[in-house]
Amino acid sequence: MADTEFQEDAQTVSERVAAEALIVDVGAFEGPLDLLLTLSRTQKVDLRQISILALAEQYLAFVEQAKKLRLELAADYLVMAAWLAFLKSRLLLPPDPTEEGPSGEELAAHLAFQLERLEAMRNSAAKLMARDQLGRDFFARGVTEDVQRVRRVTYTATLLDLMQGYARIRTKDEFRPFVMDRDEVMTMEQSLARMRHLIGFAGDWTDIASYLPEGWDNDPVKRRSATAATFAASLELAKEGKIEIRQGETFAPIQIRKRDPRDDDT
Amino acid sequence: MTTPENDSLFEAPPMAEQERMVEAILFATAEPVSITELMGRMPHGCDPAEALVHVRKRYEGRGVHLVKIGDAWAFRTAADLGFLMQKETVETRKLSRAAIETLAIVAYHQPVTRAEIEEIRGVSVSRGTVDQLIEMEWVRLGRRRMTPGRPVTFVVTQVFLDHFGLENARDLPGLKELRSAGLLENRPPPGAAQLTGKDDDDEDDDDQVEMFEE
Amino acid sequence: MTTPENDSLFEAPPMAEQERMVEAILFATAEPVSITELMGRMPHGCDPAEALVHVRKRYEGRGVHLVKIGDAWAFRTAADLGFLMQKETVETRKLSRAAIETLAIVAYHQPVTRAEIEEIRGVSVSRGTVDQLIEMEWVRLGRRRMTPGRPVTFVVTQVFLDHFGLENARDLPGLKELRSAGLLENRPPPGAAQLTGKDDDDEDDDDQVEMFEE
Repeated sequence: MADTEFQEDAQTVSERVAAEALIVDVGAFEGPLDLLLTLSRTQKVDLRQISILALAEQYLAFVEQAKKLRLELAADYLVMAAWLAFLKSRLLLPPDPTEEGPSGEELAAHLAFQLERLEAMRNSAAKLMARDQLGRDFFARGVTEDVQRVRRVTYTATLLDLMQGYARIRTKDEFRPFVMDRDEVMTMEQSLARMRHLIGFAGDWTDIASYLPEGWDNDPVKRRSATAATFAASLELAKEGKIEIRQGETFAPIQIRKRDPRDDDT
Repeated sequence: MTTPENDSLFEAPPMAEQERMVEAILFATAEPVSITELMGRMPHGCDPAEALVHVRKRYEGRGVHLVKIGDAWAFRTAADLGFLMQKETVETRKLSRAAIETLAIVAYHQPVTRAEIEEIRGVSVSRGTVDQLIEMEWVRLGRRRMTPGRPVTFVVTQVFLDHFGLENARDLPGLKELRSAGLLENRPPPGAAQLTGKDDDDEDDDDQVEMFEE
Repeated sequence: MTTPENDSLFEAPPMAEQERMVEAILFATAEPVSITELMGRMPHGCDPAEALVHVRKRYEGRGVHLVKIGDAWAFRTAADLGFLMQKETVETRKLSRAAIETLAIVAYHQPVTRAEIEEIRGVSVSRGTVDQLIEMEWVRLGRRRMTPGRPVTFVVTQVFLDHFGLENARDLPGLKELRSAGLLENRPPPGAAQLTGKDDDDEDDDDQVEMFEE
């Protein structure tokens, strides 16, 4: 089919020269759409008024020429040629009402849109690259100062820490007679007795974990027993109205503080 | 707990002082600084947004300008003085034509899928092209498109805006004209020809595979 | 060869323009720039020395200053705004065991000399530990002891009493009360003696090291 079309070609000399130049450069095109856009420029009209029919013919002529010169064209160039030949027949033949699918005009309009859009993007890309650029036309600060991260540490301690610390020192040399310890069990009574004394010094909210006797907070078994006993003792003391208990949320630390007797008056 | 109370005991510094602070912070860094970060570094109660307005005015017509880049601010030398700066000029990697076009398409059509870029350019986009733009931090991944295959989209970054002296992607040259000419629309081909239809599907799949690999 | 001649055909830019140039160059250059270099970079006929005088004046009292470093010039953050170049994070830590013990001894035995603290603790007290407590304003210097050498004594402060909710250091529970409160019964059980004993020592050592590091 392409043969017959090529016969009736009415190319001017200059167009033929241009076509040959295109052929030589075929490797420089980024696919059929790029080639079509280049071909359309030879029409020297606004892309919106371009003749798609003429463009199709130019393209088919180009492919024919390439074949004659035994140039290997990539498959997508041939696919486009087939599609343009189909489009051309659609555009030339009177519309067949029984035929399905888009009309030749619709297909041509879309191709024209694609070409216009590609050209618009190329122009935009050029405009973008022509803008003033950072590091070429305008510049950032040459010397930058690092933001120093300063860590300020504040230290805290509770009264309990203080008392335990003091007790630790004062009992360093004390002799402790051997007694039968139920080593790993702490009873609620023991805890209660201990807490009754301690609570007098705890005016502020304190995690009940800090009431665990020293030596009971490392071993998991002992810690569990001591925690349970301390908690039970706390409940007991709360019941007696000696302390208040609070917990921020589920599994949050449980805190207690001495209930101020003056609160009862209010 | 008590910090906010303590802080509010101090009044915010006078605006002239806040201007000086904004100046100092922005002078100290090459990267744009967001208002949120300014707020975090300036004393409690400061209004960096207002201070920036004053500072911007102060530097109008000077050798360095205060420019807005997205949500952030930076000092940049005036573009007309670039000729003085040959020494500072950084050689940017030469971008291929494909990369430049892809960049423009992402900027003007964002968020845009790989399939859409290919549709516009009429050729497949090599992996390396997009990778290069992402590596330069000019392009990043946007949200997935809510269409079949949920393809990823690409958008331009703050670094891109900064590089091209744009306050906003809306300030891209000629954007309005392109939009009113309908050239930023994503028009499906009439009748959605079998050929292109098939291609689209393949491309979407490619995107998915890529995403899983990453 | 011909360049100087060509240049001299043009008049030097107005001083305001030269100021802008100086501003831009000093802003964008990493190192301080000498007048000679400015001269070389600015158009022929410029007087950077004069421009610098103007620019310096313009930035007086601003957030950044023009400063002279040797023979060269640079913009630098105003000294009073240096704090903006820092991001402060506050971290609360438990006082080290050595510090707590020292503090307890001061509280229970005040006024107390360093020698006495060491005698009670059984280990030497590092300078850092006491300094830390003084810095926290929990401990201060008391009167000198009227003994040979007139050693200084340490006492606890009002800040200390406030922090621990005490009216008076005498309110601290006595040894007897501590014992009945169960605070003194925590001798390690005989079987575990070596183990915990060793741990104790280690902790003390650690404390010491910690203090020196800080």
